[in-house]
Amino acid sequence: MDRRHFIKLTAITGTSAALTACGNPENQVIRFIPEDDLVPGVATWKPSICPLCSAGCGVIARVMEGDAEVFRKGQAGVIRMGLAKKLEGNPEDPISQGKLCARGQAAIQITYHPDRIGNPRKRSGERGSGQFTDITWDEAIKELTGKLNALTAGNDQASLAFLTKPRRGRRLELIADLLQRYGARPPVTSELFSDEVLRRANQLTFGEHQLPTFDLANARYVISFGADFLGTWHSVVLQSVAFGRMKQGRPKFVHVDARLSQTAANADEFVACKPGTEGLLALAIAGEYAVDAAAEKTGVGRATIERLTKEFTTHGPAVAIIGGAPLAHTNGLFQAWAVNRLNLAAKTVGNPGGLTFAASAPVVATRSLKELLDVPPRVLLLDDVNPVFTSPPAWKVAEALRRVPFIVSFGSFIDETSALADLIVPDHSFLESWVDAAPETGTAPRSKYGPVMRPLYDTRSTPDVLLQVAAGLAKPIPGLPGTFEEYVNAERPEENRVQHVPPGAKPRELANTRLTIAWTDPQFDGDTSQYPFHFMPYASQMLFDGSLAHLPWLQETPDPMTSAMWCSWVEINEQKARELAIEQGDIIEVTSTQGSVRAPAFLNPGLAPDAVAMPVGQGHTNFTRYATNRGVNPISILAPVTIPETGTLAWSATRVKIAKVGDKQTYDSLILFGGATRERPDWTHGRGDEH
Amino acid sequence: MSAIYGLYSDPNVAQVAVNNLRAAGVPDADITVISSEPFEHFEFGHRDARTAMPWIATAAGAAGMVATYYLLGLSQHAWPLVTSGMPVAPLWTNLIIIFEMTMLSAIAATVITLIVTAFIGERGTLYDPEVSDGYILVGVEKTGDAGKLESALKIDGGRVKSI
Amino acid sequence: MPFRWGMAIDLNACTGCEACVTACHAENNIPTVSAEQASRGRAMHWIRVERYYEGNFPDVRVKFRPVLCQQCDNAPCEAVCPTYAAHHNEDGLNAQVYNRCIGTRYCANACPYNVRFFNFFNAEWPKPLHLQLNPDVSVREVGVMEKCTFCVQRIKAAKTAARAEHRALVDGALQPACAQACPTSAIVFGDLNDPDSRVARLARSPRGTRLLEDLGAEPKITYLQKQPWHEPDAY
Amino acid sequence: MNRTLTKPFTDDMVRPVMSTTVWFWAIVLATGTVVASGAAAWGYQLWYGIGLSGKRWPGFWALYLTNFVFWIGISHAGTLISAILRLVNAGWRRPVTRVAEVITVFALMIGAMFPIIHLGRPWLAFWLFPYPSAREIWPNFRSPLAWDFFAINTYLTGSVLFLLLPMIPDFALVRDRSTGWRRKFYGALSFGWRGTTRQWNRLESAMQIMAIAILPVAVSVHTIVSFDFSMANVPMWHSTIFGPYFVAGAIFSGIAALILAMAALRKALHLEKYLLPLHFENLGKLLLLMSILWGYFVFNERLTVWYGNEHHEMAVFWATQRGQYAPLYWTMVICNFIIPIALLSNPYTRNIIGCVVASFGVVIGMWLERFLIIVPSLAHKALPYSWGTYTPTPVELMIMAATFAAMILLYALFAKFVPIIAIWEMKAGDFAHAPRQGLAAADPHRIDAAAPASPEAAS
Repeated sequence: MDRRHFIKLTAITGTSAALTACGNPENQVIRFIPEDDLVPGVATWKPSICPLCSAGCGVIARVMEGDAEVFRKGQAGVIRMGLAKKLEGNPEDPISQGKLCARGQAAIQITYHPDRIGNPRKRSGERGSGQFTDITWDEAIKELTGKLNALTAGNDQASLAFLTKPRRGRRLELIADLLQRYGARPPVTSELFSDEVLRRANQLTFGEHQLPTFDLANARYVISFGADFLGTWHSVVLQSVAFGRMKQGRPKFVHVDARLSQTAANADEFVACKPGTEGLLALAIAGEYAVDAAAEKTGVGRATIERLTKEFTTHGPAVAIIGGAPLAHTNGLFQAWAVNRLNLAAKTVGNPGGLTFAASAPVVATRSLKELLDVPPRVLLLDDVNPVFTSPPAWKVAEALRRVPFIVSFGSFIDETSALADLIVPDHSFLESWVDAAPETGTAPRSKYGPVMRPLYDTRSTPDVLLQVAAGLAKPIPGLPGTFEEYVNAERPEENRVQHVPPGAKPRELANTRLTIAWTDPQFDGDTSQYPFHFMPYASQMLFDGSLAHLPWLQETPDPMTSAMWCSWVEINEQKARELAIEQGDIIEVTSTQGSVRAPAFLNPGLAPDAVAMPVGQGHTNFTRYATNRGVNPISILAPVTIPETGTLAWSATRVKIAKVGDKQTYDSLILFGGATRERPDWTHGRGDEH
Repeated sequence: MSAIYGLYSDPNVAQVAVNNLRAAGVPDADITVISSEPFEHFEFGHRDARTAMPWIATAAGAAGMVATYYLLGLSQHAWPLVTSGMPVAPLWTNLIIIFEMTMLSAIAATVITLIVTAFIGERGTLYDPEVSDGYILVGVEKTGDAGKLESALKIDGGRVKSI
Repeated sequence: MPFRWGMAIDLNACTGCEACVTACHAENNIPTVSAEQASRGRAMHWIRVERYYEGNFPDVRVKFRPVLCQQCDNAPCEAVCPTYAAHHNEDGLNAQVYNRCIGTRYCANACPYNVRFFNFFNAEWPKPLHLQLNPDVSVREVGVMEKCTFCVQRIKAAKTAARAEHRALVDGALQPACAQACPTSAIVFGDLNDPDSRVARLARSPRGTRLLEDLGAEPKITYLQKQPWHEPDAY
Repeated sequence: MNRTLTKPFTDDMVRPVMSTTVWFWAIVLATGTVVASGAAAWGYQLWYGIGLSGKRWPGFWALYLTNFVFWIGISHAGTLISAILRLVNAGWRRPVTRVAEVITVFALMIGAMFPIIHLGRPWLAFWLFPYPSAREIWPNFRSPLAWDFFAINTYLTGSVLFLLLPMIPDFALVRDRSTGWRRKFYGALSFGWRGTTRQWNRLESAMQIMAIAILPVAVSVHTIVSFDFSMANVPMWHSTIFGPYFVAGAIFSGIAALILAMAALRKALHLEKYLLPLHFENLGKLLLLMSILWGYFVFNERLTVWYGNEHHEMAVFWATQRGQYAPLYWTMVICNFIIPIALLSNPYTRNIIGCVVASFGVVIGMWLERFLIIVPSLAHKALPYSWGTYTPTPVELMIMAATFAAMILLYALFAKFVPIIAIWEMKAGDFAHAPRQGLAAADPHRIDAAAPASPEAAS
């Protein structure tokens, strides 16, 4: 705590004491009685779970005493209480193993965010105007209960929809249970970078509707097809820890992609492959596809394929990973299936150095966003999701939501979606509430932890609010737990916080080994002649899918590959840009059939010349002071191409054209931390100064 | 009458006046010559030229050098903080400061000597504002035989005044 | 024997994920300076991951290299400071005394690694972000230089605790925030005076190099060079 | 023998002190406004922080330090040149010395302000002074900034005294010609000066000793300023050539500034009779020599870097030669080398106008040189990821403009209160154009009467 502030607080305390003595109960800042038994200056550590992605890393929070201005029963005051100061990986957690990624480090800023919603609010202006008035919790719960009672009265319980993130754990289980018992349909999940197609392929090949876990630590040959497994894909910390162990030996890591991602940057060999054809390369290496044909389709040289095949078969244990862009094509299922074939050919499935599956945790049935959009509900409950931001414009999510008569948001922030809400009933932050997780990785633990600190604001845990509403319904739902805490601890005693689950039975190829998915060419939106560039949006290393753009630490942490901060950018191949007379920082207009965005150019030596890449994350129109009106959102020019089998967005299936619309002298919008991109800049061309 | 003096526009005449005074038995130390410019090319301008000023400056410079050497060392060893792996009192860098302080001491000593010898040490009061128009004043403040002095000063090209 | 804190960074293992950067911000009360200031080159990252491209697509490689204060034995930054704000402490660290800094910024010029950062303005933590501040680390005023301290507050705490309990510091128990966060454990921290510590052993590695070694600053961070993969039977 | 007195000359010199023209007030008002704006800009910067300047990571030194080096360089016009000319007894120096010495004093004062403006916490600038400030810790005498303090302090003290001492007889002249407050004011300033031979002798001795002492100090000052850069292991800073290179550059820019000041005074105070084309021509020759010397140093510096081909230095080299800073670099070469040599090597253009044009170029060129030493090097240190750039902000430019205005303002005020040409030195010089009849050689009592007349007296 900074000293100035401390002094100010002390002054306030003194004043309030004097006021109390004068018998003036209004307008005073009350010093509440300390709630915790903490020794000043001594840190204690409390466990919790990082909520930012589905990896479910166990964290420990450093808690120290501090003076916080808090709200209690509608009254503001100062309280000396335990405050979380820093998050570290929990050494006892099998996922994080004491480590934490950049995003996880910044999760603590959610709790202390200056724009966090601190109390229930009710819409007072036009929908989407952002005008809300504060209400009490009793009013909020009464309002919500009334809406649900109205649905029940009209025998229209199916018109209640719950939209959330796909997070496995007791929280979603409770919500699904409540919905079912109320009579509503299962919860709807929404995620931009969905791996549903990979789960579908694993279902077909191994009978496991899950993401695989990779034993990288024991692998000696890793071939990754576009999977950014060290940056943003799947369980990043777990995979990175294993990668670090693997690197203690002398493994080979090959990355196949059209763009040098942060993971690809760590590869011993980078193989450039035409987008959407990675599966053919995998099949060819597996020996199930003609090398010549694969070479022609993928653009990878014959000699390279043969060498990779030889290396893959001789330098085991080998494992193949697919994720990210290669799955986001219309033929995503083929791609995933083909990589499964390659893993089977490596004979490492279920063995050390190969892939395994976690013991099946109860899977909650969910519905896709598409279903929700097709049949708009009468009452929609939003649980910290932002589909307005993460959906292509053609899906018309905002328009669909505007047709929903009543929307309730549980999120802690106003974003593009929750701005449309009629009622905001803010959740605690993860540090203030009971948390639990059941990640779908490795020795998937079921972990649960109590609150790290007391709430700063007049917020309430969403499951508790739902339980309270359910209890107050005109037609009450019987047999409910009193609180989420009870529900979490009902399964196993409270002391047993981390439950290590042994891996599931060794996955085997299903009996129908003959199952074959036919190759189809990936379909792209946009004509090649008119839209010559393949558009590659990717999950930003820091801002992920944009849901973390409100955290200042992540905004200011440089992107690993570009060193950009606080901005959007368009990546163009360095040599291609020279041909097009585009310089670093020039403003580029990227146009697809759906629209166009403008952002400064970053000349990337590691991008295919016929591709243009953009990070997802910026471009929020309404998402706290740190993210609003910053950069552009590449999703806003994505075509609504979906993967037929899953209905999820094929976000890598859009083609674009580019045009220079301004130079860097006029628009200084590319904010880079680093200078030169090369260690030995080439001065012979008078270049090298990259700014 | 406390003083008698002549005003001359020509330094040659002034020189003659000085010579006359000497011939009249006035000791050199009692002859006052005042001018608005130094006459370094004339004999009368060279009376009092001997000065120990260069030696004083040299001595002060040497004293400053030694003092700075020890003061630097003392202050550096008073709280011996290590920086850049250098010695606590490195001569290489201290030499720079020692040099500057040597020069400053010499300059200060010179100016102090000047003030003491040329201003504080000046006891005479004889002056005539006409000096600023270019006249050279030659006079004697301790008047013994006034007539003898006056005849010595009264030469062609000069005026004699007494106060 | 006094400590001599050092670090080894395995470039084989560093994936450039920037977890260390954010961890450092969280531990050391490093302010975020806003987009406008960041565009004017005022962003502060005590540790940064340098990224260098080599070659052109498709034969393109990238080198990551985390750069933080190298805690040089002959630190060029120290001698040039006129107020001893930068000096060498008894543990061999380049201490930076914020209260004594008057902001000549000379140390940053002298530092060949450019790891020193300057408070161009008073930092702001809009309420209640200030509640996150680490009480063990002072908040810096405008006009003051700052840089990586090897998390000196953690070193102090560990030493105090060890002394109170009459025990020696165990190698590896004490880690700066960057090493603690690093998912691949590429960063190893410890006492170079203890020949059996992990960091001392890594410092002797044939793969070990020091950054800009020829400048003679004697940095205490050893970089274990990245090894290209080759066919095992090539030997 | 009838000899015209020096009265008319003295009157000429004292007149500007006695009467005030409208022009004086116009200049004071104009420059005063700019100085006030600069002060306001500094206040603004003090209040909000040094971040209002354009400095950034890693270019932590930029415009303020450019101006520091520039002004310290300009300060070498006066005392150094004046001392050299005094020691070699160059007669033509006499109307020039005071004009030059004033430049030194004011330029040093302005220059010495910049390190303080530049500080992150200027309110603690006194921690640079040699006293045990905080917790009985003395300043770090290993820091070149501590050396700067001593060097500038010695040079400023020496220069102020060097300027003040010869002013005392002239104050006495003004005292004798004035009444009222002026008589009291100048009477006090003249410390009871009468002009006895003893006083003259002591004054001359003191000036002689000071001239000897101040010469190495002046050289050391700019060498130490160059140490601020060459002590740091920064590409193209860490060079042994920097000491003499900086000193030569300082004298170079100093002479240029002196020519500009003389030309301005000549016009403004109607000193055409005393500041003659001869003076400009002589100084022009000196400027030409320094220009060639400067070119020689630059060639040396560039050649060794280019031949050494060390990649850290080559980055800076190319950035200035053909990169981002090339336009500034080539402007500097034209201003510092091409224009002065073209104008000053030709006797027909080595006139007052030619000298003024060349000097103007040199002042601009030398400012750019300081900028190009500081900024590109810091922007291109050893690790290319940390490369940066620099653009000045309005606050910096305002403060910089204010210092130029302050120089003019201080000069105007000085010329208002003090005779700008050393009257007694002019008289003593037997200078041909001093209004006195009868050649010195004809004086039978001169002790050097047998010696031939000095050439400048003959011209």
